[in-house]
Amino acid sequence: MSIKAHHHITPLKTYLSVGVALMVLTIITVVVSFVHFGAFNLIIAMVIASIKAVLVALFFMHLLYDNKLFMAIFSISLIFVSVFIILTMFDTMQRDSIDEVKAKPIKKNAIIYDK
Amino acid sequence: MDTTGTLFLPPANSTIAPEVDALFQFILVTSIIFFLIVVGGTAYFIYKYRKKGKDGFTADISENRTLEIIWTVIPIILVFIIFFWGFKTYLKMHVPPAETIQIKATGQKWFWQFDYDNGASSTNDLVVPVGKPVELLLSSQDVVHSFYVPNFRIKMDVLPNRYTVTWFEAPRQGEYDLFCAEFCGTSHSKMIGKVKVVSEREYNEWLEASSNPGEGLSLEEYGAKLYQSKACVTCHSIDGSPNIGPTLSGLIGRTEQFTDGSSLSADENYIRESILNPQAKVVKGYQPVMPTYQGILKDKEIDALVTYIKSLNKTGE
Amino acid sequence: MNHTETHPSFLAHHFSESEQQRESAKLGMWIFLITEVLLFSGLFTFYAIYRSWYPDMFINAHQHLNVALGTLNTIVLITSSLTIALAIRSMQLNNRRQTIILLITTLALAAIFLVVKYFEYSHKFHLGQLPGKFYTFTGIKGTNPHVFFSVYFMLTGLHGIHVIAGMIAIGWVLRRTINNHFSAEYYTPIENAGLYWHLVDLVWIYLFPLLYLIG
Amino acid sequence: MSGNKTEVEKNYLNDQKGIKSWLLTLDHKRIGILYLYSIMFFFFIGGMSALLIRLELIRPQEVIVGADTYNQLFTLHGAIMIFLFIIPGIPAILGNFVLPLMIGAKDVAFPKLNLASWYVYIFGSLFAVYSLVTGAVDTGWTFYTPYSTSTDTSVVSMTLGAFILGFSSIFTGINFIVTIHKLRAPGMTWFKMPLFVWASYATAIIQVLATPVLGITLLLLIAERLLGIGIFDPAMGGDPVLYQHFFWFYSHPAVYIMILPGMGIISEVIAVFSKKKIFGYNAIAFSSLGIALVSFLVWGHHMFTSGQSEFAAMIFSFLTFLVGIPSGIKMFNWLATLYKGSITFETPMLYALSFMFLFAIGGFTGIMLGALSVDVHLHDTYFVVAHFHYVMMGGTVMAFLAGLHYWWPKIWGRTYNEFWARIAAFLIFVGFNVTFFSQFILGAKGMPRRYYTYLDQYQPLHAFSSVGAFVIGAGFFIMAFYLIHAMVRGKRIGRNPWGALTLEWTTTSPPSHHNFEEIPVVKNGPYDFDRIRVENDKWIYKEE
Repeated sequence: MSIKAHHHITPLKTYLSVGVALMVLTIITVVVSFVHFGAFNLIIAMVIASIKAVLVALFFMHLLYDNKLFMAIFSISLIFVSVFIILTMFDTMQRDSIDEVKAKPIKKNAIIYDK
Repeated sequence: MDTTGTLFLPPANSTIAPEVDALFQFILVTSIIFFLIVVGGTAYFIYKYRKKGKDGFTADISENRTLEIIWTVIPIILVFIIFFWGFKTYLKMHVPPAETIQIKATGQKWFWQFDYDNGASSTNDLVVPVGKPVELLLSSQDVVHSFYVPNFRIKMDVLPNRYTVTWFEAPRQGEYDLFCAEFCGTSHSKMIGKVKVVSEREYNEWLEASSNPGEGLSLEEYGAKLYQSKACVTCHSIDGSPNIGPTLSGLIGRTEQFTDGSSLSADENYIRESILNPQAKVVKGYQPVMPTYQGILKDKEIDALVTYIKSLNKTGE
Repeated sequence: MNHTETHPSFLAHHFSESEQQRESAKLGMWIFLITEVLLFSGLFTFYAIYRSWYPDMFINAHQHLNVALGTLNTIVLITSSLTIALAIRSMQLNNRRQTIILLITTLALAAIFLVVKYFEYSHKFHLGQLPGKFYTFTGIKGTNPHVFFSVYFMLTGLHGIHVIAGMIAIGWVLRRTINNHFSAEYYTPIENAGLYWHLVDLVWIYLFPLLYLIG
Repeated sequence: MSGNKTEVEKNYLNDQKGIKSWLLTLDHKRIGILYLYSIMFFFFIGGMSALLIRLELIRPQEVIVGADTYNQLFTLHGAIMIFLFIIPGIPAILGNFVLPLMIGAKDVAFPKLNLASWYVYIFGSLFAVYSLVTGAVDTGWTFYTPYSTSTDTSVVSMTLGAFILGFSSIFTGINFIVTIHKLRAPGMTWFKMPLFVWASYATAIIQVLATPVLGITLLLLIAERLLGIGIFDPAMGGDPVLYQHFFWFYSHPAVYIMILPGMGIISEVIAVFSKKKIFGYNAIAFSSLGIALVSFLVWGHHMFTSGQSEFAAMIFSFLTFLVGIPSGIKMFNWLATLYKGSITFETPMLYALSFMFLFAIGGFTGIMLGALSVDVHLHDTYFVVAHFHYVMMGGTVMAFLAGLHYWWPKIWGRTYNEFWARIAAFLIFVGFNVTFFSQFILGAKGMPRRYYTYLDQYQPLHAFSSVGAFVIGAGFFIMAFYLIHAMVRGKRIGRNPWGALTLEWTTTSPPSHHNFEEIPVVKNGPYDFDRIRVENDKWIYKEE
């Protein structure tokens, strides 16, 4: 039983290419943010961020090579984060579905702006 | 008023209540049947299969597909029925009919304030006509309260800085308890009012009288009435005993020590300030919990209250 | 190779072999990481909901963040992620000296990140762009701009605390590397510190566009 | 048998002496005992406050305390029972002690983390105690905003305490998941694990996934109080309903943190005292996991009247009914396990049967509360109070007591007085029903919860309920007495007094420091009573 069989050693080239890819993606997302696409800005930024996150997770965090259980665990956590956000937004985005008056605050601004 | 009611539920006195009760009874009966199956089964088995004689091997029964499917599918069907039934009525509760009488209800520590379209207002007593749908526009001045009338089976949280809506139609005249159902502090349990369901004629008379409530009364009498109806009585006694707030008996001329260290001999201006801006001077030994009455009391009403409080000095001596 | 009979010094009594111990430690670390993800989820929910309620205010307010410094910090953090990944690789190849250098580089990059953050913060403090009731800035249009700065400071503040925690963890494994506790056979603590550091990076990868780029 | 002079084998209790050997121990069994003492201390405090509450409510007017003190008392009762007793209770005491034994491990995966979790627990509880000393919190254990952001009681230290306690819970969860994944004895496949282990596994998943959200919620609440960040406080532009979402995202799954390990214990006890193979092992195991996952999707059913959108209410009601199904399946499985068994009625079994009775009622009333229209009437009344006491106390506490009596001989090597144990079980069962069944009626009649005074029409049922509370109190008093007696003077017992087949009974009572003389190799299922029976610690196989 050799240790090397168990512990994957990623080639230096892989690490460096991932690092370069991350840098390039960072610059792309900054540049794109100055172009006005409306709602698409959010989507583009999130897609690029997710690509970066996947690169970090797969290569730097070794999810690609390690026990697949770790990948499952990590994915589950992301699923629950989206459950949290989406189910809460079923409320916050739908409050006017029956009666407009229920959706908005009575007084828009907080008390600190009263002066 | 106490027409029906069961072992569990109080008498139903709104148009929506029978629907709620029907589902309640349906779940109750279904539950009792299932409960009898489970507990009866348990009782029968533990009697029949209690240990007799020496330890032996027991039967190899570890699965029964059919049985397992049956006791999964039947409950699923039942809960789906319950879900749809409950949702149907819930929607009804949340969608007021087209023509309603609209009343603004405001929750505040620790009383309810009701404002009618014609300028009439009342505290803790919600007066409504029989047989007419009434829509309440709820909001709170401070923390979360909850508007709850058990006989109507309605409950809706009352939120600060947001409106919520509920409605009901009472088919019978009578007086029904109104509770605050969301914990709101020291006197949460005293935040109790009444819903008075009266005939159309009485309702109109009441509206008329309440839009001009001081009529025909001396200032002092009017003040005494306001002391009760505006819920001063919840926190301030007139017999000298301390309550949540200081007593009003002998207040004029009394030297009050405040939490900021200052002191002052109480006069009319002090009383007026304490009503409109209660946190400005808080008497030592009491919590700063009084809500402001700014916008709730008109000038004349404040005058009446001040006159009434002054009158307490005379009787006190 | 026979682990079980020699029973190396790093192997705790209740494990039967080192591979079992390593896998356990990493599994534990991964589970800990998901608790961190869910800890941040509350703040992301905060962000998502208030952004959906006041989109204009968020867009107006985010223009007051410094994109250049944000980009710099992103690059610093990504580089530090790379260096710690390389540090683990060096240890796998039994190159202790290189590991030490790379860990120190990581620490230095983390410190740079915090210094940049400090300048950003002090600038905002100066302008009164503070969270909640301390907000005194007046130049932002829209409803309740103080909420944007609440989100900003809560997210970057919690992230900053994680950066500091990560530095402590890296410092600790650095000390142990210097004291010759690790080898190509046993380096799990460096791996775990690395995993933690990558998570800090992951959170920032989302924070950066959400706060600096699209408000 | 106090005069028993026979040589006692070395065990985890006597192999090291002195207070330091306890405070620095890494032995999961000793940590379990540390938890036992500290959690029982808080259970006592919580129980006493419950008695004070019931005493106050015996009449509509003031009896012993004022309104503010009453509000602090029910907050104290709720917060202590939830955060300091029932959430850590079964996992940290019984789970810590028996889980490694049940899977044939020498210890949990991270013994230091395990000890740390106890210290974190103590540290967090100090904050809670500190908030009591400095003007107890009066918000209710739910800390709803904006009341909690505006009241002048020490909300910050209490929430900080709960925040810290969350870490204790997370540490235990991480430890259990890794232990179950990596430290099972040879031959112990996933489907040869005892059901208590399955339940603990499902519980640990919830602990790990949900508790951090409580952490961030409480941090945001503290930030709202200190900085006015404007997320929950409407005066600062926040939304109080959002707080409720955040809070219940943790606290609904948390009720399954409380009940799932209890269900695990019931599965063990019912099988062992029926000497019968458990019916539907897979169904019970998978329903635990199913409950764990679906429990995250239903939190909004605490908020049907909160002013959340009707759309969200519909989704949450629908999902709520889904989570009811697996619990129902378990009930039927336990019932089927009894069929053709050879049933005996020692104390653990009495509690398990009480559990089935009470949990059924708790479950059915849960269906009522899940139905949208009915919930509008019942929400925030005593009906809810009764419901969750039937589930939490009738369910979890009964299961905890079943487990405590079941493993007590293993923990101490000595057993308790069966006669007094049965008396106590009887008193608790009867007292419980007197106390809480009357509250179902009170609530359905419209009595709101958290009321210090109440209208006269509710008085008879309140008084009835209060009497029951003191009967429960008497039962626990007797129990404390005979259990403590059993620790020091109880009758010594052998390895396997109940004739169970799970691994913890194959080692000595109490177990040695390393749990087993040698790591067992598992060949049988944990409930193979159809082919194995135990006589005087000897296993007899049908085939032989």
